[in-house]
Amino acid sequence: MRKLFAILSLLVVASMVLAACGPTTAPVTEAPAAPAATVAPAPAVTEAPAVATFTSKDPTTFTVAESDVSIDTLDPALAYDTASGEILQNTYEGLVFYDGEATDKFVPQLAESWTTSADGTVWTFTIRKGVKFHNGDEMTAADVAYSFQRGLLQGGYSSPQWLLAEPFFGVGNDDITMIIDEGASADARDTLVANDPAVLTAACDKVQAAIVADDAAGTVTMTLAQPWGPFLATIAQSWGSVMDKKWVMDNGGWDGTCATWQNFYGMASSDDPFSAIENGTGPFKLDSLKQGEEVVMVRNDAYWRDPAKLERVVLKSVPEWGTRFTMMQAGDADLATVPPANRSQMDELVGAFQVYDAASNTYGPVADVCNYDSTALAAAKYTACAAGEAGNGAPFLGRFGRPGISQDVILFNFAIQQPEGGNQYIGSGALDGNGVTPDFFADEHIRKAFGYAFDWETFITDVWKGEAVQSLQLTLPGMPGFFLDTPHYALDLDKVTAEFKLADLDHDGIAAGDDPEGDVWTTGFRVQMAYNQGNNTRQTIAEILAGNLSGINNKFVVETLGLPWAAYLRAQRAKLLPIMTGGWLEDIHDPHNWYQPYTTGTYGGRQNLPADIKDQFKAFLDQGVAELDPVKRGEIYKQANQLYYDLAVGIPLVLTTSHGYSQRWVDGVILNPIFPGNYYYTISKK
Amino acid sequence: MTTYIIRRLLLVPFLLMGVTILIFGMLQFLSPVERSALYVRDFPKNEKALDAIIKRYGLDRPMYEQYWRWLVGVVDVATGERSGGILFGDLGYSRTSSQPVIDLILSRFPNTLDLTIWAVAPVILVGIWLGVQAAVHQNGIIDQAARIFSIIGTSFPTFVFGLLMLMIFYANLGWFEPGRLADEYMRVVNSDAFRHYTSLITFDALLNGRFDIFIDALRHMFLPILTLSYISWATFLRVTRSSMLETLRMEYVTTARAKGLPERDVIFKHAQPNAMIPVVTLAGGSVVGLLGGVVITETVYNYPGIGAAAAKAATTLDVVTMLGFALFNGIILIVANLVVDILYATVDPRVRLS
Amino acid sequence: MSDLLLDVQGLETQFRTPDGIVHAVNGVSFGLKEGETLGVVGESGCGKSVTMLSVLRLIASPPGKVVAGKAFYRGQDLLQMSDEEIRHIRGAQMAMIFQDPMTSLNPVMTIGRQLIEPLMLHLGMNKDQANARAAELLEMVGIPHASERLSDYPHQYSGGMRQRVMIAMALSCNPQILIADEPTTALDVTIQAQIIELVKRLRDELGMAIIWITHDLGIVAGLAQRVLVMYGGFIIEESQVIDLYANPSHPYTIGLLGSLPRLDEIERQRLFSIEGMPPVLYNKPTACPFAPRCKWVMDRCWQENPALTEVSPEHRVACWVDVKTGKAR
Amino acid sequence: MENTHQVLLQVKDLKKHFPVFRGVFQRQVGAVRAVDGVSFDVYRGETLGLVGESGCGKSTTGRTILQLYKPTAGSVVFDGINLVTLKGEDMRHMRQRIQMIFQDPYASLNPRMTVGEIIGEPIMVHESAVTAKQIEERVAALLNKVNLNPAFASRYPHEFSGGQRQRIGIARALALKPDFIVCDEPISALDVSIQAQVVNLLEDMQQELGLTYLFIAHDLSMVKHISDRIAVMYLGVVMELADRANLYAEPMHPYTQALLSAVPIPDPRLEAQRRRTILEGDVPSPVNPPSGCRFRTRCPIAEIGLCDLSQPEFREVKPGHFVACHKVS
Amino acid sequence: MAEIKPSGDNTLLKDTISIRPIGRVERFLGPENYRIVTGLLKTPASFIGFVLIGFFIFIAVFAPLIAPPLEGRDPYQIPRDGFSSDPRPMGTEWKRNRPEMPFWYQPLTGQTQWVHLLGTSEGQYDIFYGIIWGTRTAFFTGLAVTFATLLIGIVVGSVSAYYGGWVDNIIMRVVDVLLILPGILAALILAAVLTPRIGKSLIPTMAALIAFGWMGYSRIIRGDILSVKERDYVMAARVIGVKDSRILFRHIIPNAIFPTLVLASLAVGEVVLSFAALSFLGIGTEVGYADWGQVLSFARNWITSLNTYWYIVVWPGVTLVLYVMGYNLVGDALRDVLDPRMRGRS
Repeated sequence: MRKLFAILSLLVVASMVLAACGPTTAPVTEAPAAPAATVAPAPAVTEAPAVATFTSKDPTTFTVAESDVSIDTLDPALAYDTASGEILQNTYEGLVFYDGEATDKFVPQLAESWTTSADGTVWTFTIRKGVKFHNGDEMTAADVAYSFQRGLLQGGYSSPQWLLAEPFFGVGNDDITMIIDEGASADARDTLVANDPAVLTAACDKVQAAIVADDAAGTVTMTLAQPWGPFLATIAQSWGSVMDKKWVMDNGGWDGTCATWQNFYGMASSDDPFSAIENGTGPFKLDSLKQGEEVVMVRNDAYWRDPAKLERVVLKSVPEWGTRFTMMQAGDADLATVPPANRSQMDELVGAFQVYDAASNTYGPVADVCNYDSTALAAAKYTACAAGEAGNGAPFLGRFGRPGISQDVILFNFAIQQPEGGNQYIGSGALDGNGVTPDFFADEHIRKAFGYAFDWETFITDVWKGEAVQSLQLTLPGMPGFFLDTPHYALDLDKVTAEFKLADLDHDGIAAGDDPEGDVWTTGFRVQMAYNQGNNTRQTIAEILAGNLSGINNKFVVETLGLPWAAYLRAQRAKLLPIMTGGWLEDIHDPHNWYQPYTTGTYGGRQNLPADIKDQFKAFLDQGVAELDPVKRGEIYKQANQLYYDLAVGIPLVLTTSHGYSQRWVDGVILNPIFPGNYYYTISKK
Repeated sequence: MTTYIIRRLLLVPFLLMGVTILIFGMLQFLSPVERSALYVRDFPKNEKALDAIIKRYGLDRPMYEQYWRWLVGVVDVATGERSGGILFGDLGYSRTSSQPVIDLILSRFPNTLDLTIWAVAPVILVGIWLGVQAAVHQNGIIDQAARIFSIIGTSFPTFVFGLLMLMIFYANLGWFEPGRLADEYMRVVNSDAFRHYTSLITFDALLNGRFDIFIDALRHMFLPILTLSYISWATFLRVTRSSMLETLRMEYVTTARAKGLPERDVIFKHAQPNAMIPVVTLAGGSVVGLLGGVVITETVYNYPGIGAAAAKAATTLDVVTMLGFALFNGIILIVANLVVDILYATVDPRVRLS
Repeated sequence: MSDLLLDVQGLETQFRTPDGIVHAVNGVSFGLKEGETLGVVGESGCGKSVTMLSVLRLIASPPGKVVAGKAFYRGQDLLQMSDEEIRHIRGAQMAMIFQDPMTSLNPVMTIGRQLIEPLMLHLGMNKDQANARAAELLEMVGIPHASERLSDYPHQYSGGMRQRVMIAMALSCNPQILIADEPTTALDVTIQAQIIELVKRLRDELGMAIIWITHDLGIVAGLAQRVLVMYGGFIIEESQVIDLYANPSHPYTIGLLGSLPRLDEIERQRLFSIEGMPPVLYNKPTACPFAPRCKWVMDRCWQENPALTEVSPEHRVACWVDVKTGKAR
Repeated sequence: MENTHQVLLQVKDLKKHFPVFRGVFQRQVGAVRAVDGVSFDVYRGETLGLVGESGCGKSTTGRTILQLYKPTAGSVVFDGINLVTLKGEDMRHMRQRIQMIFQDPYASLNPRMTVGEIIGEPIMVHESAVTAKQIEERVAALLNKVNLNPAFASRYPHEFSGGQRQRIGIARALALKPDFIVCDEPISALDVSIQAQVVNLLEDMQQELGLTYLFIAHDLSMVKHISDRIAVMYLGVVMELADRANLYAEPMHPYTQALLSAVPIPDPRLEAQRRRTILEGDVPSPVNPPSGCRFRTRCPIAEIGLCDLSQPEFREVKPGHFVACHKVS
Repeated sequence: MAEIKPSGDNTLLKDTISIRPIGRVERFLGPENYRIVTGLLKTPASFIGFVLIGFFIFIAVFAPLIAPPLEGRDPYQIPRDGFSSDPRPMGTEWKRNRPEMPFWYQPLTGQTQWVHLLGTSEGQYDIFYGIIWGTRTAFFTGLAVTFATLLIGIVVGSVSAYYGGWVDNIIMRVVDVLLILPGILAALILAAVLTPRIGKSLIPTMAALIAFGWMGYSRIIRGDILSVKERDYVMAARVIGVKDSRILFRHIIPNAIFPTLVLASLAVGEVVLSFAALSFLGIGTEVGYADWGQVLSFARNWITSLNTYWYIVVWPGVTLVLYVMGYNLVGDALRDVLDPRMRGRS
């Protein structure tokens, strides 16, 4: 349903320092560089002059070679992909913004300050004065309120607005249509318009009552349906951007009245006038947008703070890795998307590096590279120079070690659908050794057995070359509810055997290990594990599982099957796939953003989770999100973790750590993994 | 001559119709949902909306009906707005590049045209020159070298060749950059000060008197031109060579020699014009080859032409976009072949005067 | 020797083919006097055309090559000349016309352009002069409305007309020698008669020497003063025309004449036929090349290739046998 | 003329027009009137020569008689059967009795078949009962008959010289013991010395097997040599038909006269005395033949107001001597 | 002349045929085809070409001995030693999925350890296996595509030429239409629409190459039949009363088809290049299938780092280039032999 592109973006996880660019590749990060040499890239690891300086040919223009530049929409209310997000983050602004590299601390941006009521439901933001939109209009409190109202009312079910809908309408009410007709007209404007006008007006009134601007006082007051722990995180992203009400109306947008809002509901990019133009308050203005080719942003000289240091930012679409690589070598790109698989080529050319320090939650200082060992993993490849020693002079800066914000989970289908004509993915559909029964994974022991059969170590060393850690739970490090001592699955072939023997797939009350009539342990099974073609990581996940299971019992057959993306998605949506890998890239750094999709939301649905399991998780979610005390929240999510583990609803796999590169002349990059791209305001070049 | 051209022109609509039917036939491999990109931009967000679209655009109707709709589009009774209709230039929506296919093509095509023109020119000039030399000095150094080079060249997969060139001439030597134009010049080209006469940057640069931009554009195009043309010129060489060899055996060449003409005149005045007749026919085929070649070449050199866009559409299975390209290519090639036919008639008086 | 306009001595020409080296011309010597018409007769592959092309150095090389011999034109050896020098001979001093008027004219050039080329080249005319002269020339060879037809292309002319154009072109610079390589073979007999008449008339008017290559003994009889008969790359008989027909002395010549039915024959006679087929020489023959087909063959014929010897005044034959007696000479 | 005057083949008013397409829609705008009303009889055992210049329709006549081209009009009655109306299998069977020898011995033998297969094929397709062995024997006999070594049956045509190939073609034509053979310029592609071999062979076969020939050629002297009677064609119609002696001695049609005078005779003395009638111009296009008499545009005695008005009747001026000319009485 | 009485005996002349000796092969092939064949064998370049092709045939035939497949696994699935994306150099030790050591390895190298002879590619696919088994794929796809296109081409071309008139007109216009789309683009599109329907395998690409590959043959065979149809020996066959069917199959087709066959046999090599191009564009076989195009595509991201990873480009690259070059060398000589007919085809 939502944020489906995240499924595609497993690779993104890999080098996740910034929250990614295109759907299949990793972003690159940047950091200040020590003074060093040569403009022309030195061939590989060669000796370099003792003192070298790295300077760019064109210090005012910043060029990024991305694997693709295609912008879904520039309407902040609707944009939900990282490529659009990157443009929006640099052209529009919201009330608050992330505090540097932190994913959970916020600083004022268009709001000067804010207050929260004691119960945590009423938020009052004082709006910054003297801020101008790119077209010269003054930004007011009314603009702020209008922008949020507009988002909530016209976002639609497939937009990021569900993240705002829940705080304002209550957990589970992830779209305005939920409070109109329980979601019956979700994303279907034709159906929505047919509703009783009174109901429609009432919904709109409710939104307008919840978000009130006081232009005189310069404040905006927001009233939530319940306390909402991660509220600032929710509005800090691009969907919290402030638009110019007058400009929107001039361009054919919603006029702000409750009589007409439904006509703007669930807009498609094609009929949205704001999908390719922008008028934000941000440090950059959109200069030109050539889909699939390049996006150019230029400096906003009338910015309310000091203008940005860069005059121009060019995001180029360079699909071929070899071409991007040569652009980096030639110094024509300041940053480039580097797929994890191709990092070793870049690694050779790293002349300075920086490693994330988990304790301080920041990157350490930049050190020149004096020795490179291609056989080691990640940052261990490099030996920093001793004091006074000259570095190798290689042109790139490498950055390592920060855990990413997305992960893959092995998901089991509790009730595999069997349409007429059968379901090829479960073979015969029976317990005859040549297939599995549709309720195969409804058996908890089977799920656990699969959980114990995965080999994290191989996966991490082979696929990620050490740059990943096992994911112990759905929550990410730094979030409430993240505990290192959480129970988790690990490779244990004995337990696999044991669990298979405990299973009872013929429902005769006798565990398979003791069943004289035969059960899964004796008959075996054959099941297909599909992955989307081209996603080598997922293919490997499936192959590792298949290998280990057949090692236990050669009647256990997991066939790996690459499907074209569309076919994969279709089978997944039709709940045909017995076992799959589901990926998620977080929107906000909060456990709610993980439990919602994996239990009650998208993936829970695709897993056909039984209602009783869903309800148990729903209870945790309701509780957890409304709790403001981080410690208590932590406890709640800890219980959720335990339940997720006990039932083996899914098997979280790994969290990858960051690994990014830039030219050494690039300075001032904020490495925040939750950013949808780079924040160019702080960046400068030598 | 006129009759000949009219006959060729009359054939064009038939060929176009054939191409559209062929392409539409391939569309039938798509599901109605995927075909909806012919008319609507966004993937329908839910099943109901999807059904409505399938019904509205008749995506489940018999093939001939769908074909007709595809040709002329569907007019909304209420608003009178037309969606789809390739006859009206609507080739559907490219979901991979988030814009209508026709816009994508129109924005990319001048770049490809620019590239092809510059690629064809050396192909024809070098190919023909070498071909003549190889024929005149049969089994001489030029002949053998050109032959060996062309055999090795045609045995190389284009992308390997392209990436190798990139490594040598860009990463190591820094001579020729990928892409279209240096950013600073791109800025000039995009500004109002730069007038767009032809949309082809090289020509516009000359017309604007910006020789620096012209040079930069050529610098960016050098490797793509090389890659695109290295197979074609071998073909031209070969055809020119064999045609020239055959011509040189003709009695009128002996006649010319017997008249006492200098060898230069014998070859360039008497033999070559005759030898060019089959070469002209080849030119049409070579445009076909070049347009096919841009798919990989543009991808490798990140050149923003239609080929790169087609390659991207292919890897993401954005079939509507690819079919748009195919149709467009078809039109270009029909025109190219027509031009070649007319050229052929001009070159050969026997065709012209009959 | 000084009275000879063209003096060819010991000419040898070879061709490289996939099957081996073909010895096309094997030491041919002959002379041409000023104003004389010399007929060269032989079957296809006997080397008659190659001889003449070799003299003018028009043999395509490769595969052909003149390996020996001299060809003096007014005392200068054509075979030793520089390319530049021979160019000034070709077209200007010695012109040539070919068998197939269809392929001898450049199809993509107008007749006019082709005609003015030698005029401008050898006579230094400017374009207007050359065009005027070209029209005159066409008129001279009997092409009606000549000036209008200058801008036509060869395919708009008929076969006979094309051959007239060829003749006009060949004669445009008043050459001393016209070499006609089977110029009427591709033409119908009535057209052939026209062309022969034309050539006779022009010969009388312009007084050039002619070398007329043909396989048709009939044409030679009416046109030439002297005849060379070639076989296997050798001249096997050389004679004044009257003498040749009255006293053919080589078995091949006899056979050739005997195998021709005569229009004026009254009673049907069985044709005299030469069995076997003409040779293609991959090796330079050490025996008489005609020996395998010869009905008078004797042992010596297989061992030694006879040289041309005079059997009567101005009549030379290369044969060991005196056919009149059937005995060795 | 010891002919029994038994008519074997009667060609009456035979026409063959090939359509000409022009214009945008390739509509038929006219026709090449290759054969435009030809009538003659061929008597059993004789050789009828059909002579004319290229494009006069003589080969088309031969092929139309054989029904290789479907006649546009007219009838071809062979031994009482009208071939024009014969269909499919009947015609196929009839082919046993009418055979053809082709002009080009290199093109008329399938290069992928052995000589044995080529000669045996007609036997095989017509005589179903015959065994392979029998075919082999008959092929050997036929090869012997045409003076080729029967051992060559397993060889392929390209191993043979032109004259030998023509013999193979003759053997193939004889394989079915036909009554009538159309010889379509069987010697014009051969060298002079070889022509006599083939002509002699044809004559021998005729004597031995009692064959009837329609001998098509452009070489008047050869036609005159081999034929009993000769028909002269011009632009699709027969101008004159007479026996060989008459035609030479008393040619009546001005075209025939011109043709005869154009043929060179290999005798210099004779040639020197001959007076030639040289025809002006070229043969007009068969698409737009001249009105009235086809020959009038080149005829030295044409009379305006007579020859351009009506086509002269082809009439018997003297016994066995037919002429189509207004001026001949 | 009648009085001249010749004396010699010339009966021997009857036994003389042919100016030069003609061998059995020439007799079998006929003059034109013999000229083609000898032309090919006599050119040194094309001889090298034949040697190369022969070498690859050897590899294809003996693939199971040269590179023994993994027990119980599809031999065309390249054995995968781990999952890492970084290629490993030549001589690296096998860790998992180690196939049996081939018989020739120890005697030839003196080593007892079966290693990755040519290194591993991105994803740890063994390059040696990919190349050896890919040879079979190359021949299979090449032969299958060529055979199918040839068959379609011949049938369509013969029908077109034999019936002529409207049939010919329509067929040739269809051919025109198909030729309008650039081959690679058309194949790309068809393969792209087919892939979601039938999955990634050799099939979509082959189907696409077949669908858009036959037109050239049909044009050539049509032209050849039309020209052979006009030859005198066809008329001669009609004169002797041969039935139409026999004329077509005995006289016309055997004489018309040979150049097309030779041409087609050379196209076997080109198919590999098309596969490589389509693999590069992401339309290819399932990951890990022994297909040179794919093995080479594994290298695409590493070509710009050749100093380190040269082996992952060089070995499959050289293999593919040599294979294609084998055909090209022969083809180039063939073009010279067939000259006028070849004009216009690249």
